[in-house]
Amino acid sequence: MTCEVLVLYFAKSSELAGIRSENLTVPQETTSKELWEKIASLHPRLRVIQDHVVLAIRQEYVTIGEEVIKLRPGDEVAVIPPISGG
Amino acid sequence: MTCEVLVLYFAKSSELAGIRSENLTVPQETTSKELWEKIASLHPRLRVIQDHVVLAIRQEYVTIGEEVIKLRPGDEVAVIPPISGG
Amino acid sequence: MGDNEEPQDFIRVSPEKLSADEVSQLVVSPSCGAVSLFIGTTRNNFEGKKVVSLEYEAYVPMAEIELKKILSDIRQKWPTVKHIAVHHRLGSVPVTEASVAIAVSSPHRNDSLDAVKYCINALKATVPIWKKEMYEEEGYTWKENTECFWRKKDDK
Amino acid sequence: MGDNEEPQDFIRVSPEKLSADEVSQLVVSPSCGAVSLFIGTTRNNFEGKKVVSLEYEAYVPMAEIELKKILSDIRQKWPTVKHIAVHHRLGSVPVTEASVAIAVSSPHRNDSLDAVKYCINALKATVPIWKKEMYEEEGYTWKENTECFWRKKDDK
Repeated sequence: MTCEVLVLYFAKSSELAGIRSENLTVPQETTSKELWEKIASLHPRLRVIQDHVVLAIRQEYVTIGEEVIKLRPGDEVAVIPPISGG
Repeated sequence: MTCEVLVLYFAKSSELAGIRSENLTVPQETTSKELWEKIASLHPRLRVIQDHVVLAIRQEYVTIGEEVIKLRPGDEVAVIPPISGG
Repeated sequence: MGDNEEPQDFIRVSPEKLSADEVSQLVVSPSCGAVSLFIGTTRNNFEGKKVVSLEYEAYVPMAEIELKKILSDIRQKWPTVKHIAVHHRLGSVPVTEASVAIAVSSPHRNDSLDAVKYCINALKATVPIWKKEMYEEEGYTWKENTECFWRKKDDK
Repeated sequence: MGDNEEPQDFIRVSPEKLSADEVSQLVVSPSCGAVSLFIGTTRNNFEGKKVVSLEYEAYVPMAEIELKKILSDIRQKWPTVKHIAVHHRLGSVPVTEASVAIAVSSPHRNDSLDAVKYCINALKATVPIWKKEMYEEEGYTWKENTECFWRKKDDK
């Protein structure tokens, strides 16, 4: 089972991907690592931030690992490079 | 040897003394305790703050005690009740 | 006592210019004797390079959620804190202008002083906002807060 | 770097109204990323009594000297602190208005945050300024800071 989610890119991840957002079809049940691999295979330049990136799923942080994620159509998935607010 | 100094009263000490300033003739060499006794004998209502008052001589704090103070004509002596700035 | 005022949170992440008076006036309260503030401003230099501005962007709805979590943590840690305002500017912020303004009111000063410090530290650690430093010579750098746990440890 | 700016001290003890923007603008510096502020305001209550205003008076020239000593101590303790502004209002200060406004700039935030806290604590302990609390019902009380070492220990 797959679904379409909205992937958002910010700051350095947006520069590397060359876009700010896109719709992607992904498995409804996956791990954050598999999700990252899918995104990075589409935008190989994102590999340079591989060791210091996290995702946000429905606006909640998820570190890249084996945690199982359930996705629903229309969910927001954001690629979050190290933050620098303040 | 005596000299005339300007004694300043603030806040509660001014209310108790009933004045804000006055010229007083005092010994040129004295202790802060003797100086306080002189002031308090002139304004007996100041006794109510006796245990929580300090002086300022030439705008420097001096606690009431046996320390010898040298005074010159025109020096400022202030009676300083507990402070409450801020 | 006029103290039935409910504690209020004011959060804004937008391109508007920031003002110390504005955040201060938002939080001032008749039942409080203290307002503590922190203003983050753009510095003109970084490691010998001349900086002309910082360019901010944010994942705005998530930034607001993360800020709400911080404000909720503050209210747990310092229950006497009354109002809290956090304004973060987006877009280009020239040297000496403010990128972030935080104000906290409390009846007594230590609570708001400590809460402001906690707030700016937590903001830097968790709120999805990014800045790039624009240099006079040329080029820029995406900054990474040392408080961000997923940044590479060997980076500056 | 434009960083040849000399550190400056701004001290004012006068009846003028206080403004967070004014002290903030006095200390902001191109070489600093942080401005921390503390604003002390009049509370509407004390131990169940309704307060309408605080009335301040000062031994002005000595207050300025004592404030200079505090600022000099801050510069010893936090050598990176850039500018410091301390404004204290005199006369009647109604509820929610500011009696004291302190602003400190520094390249990085911890120095100015810690310096502001030190400054207000030291001000309360050593600067010859007095306030009486004016009550709605009637009467008033001369206040005594707990930080003042010569106050009677058993007083509030």
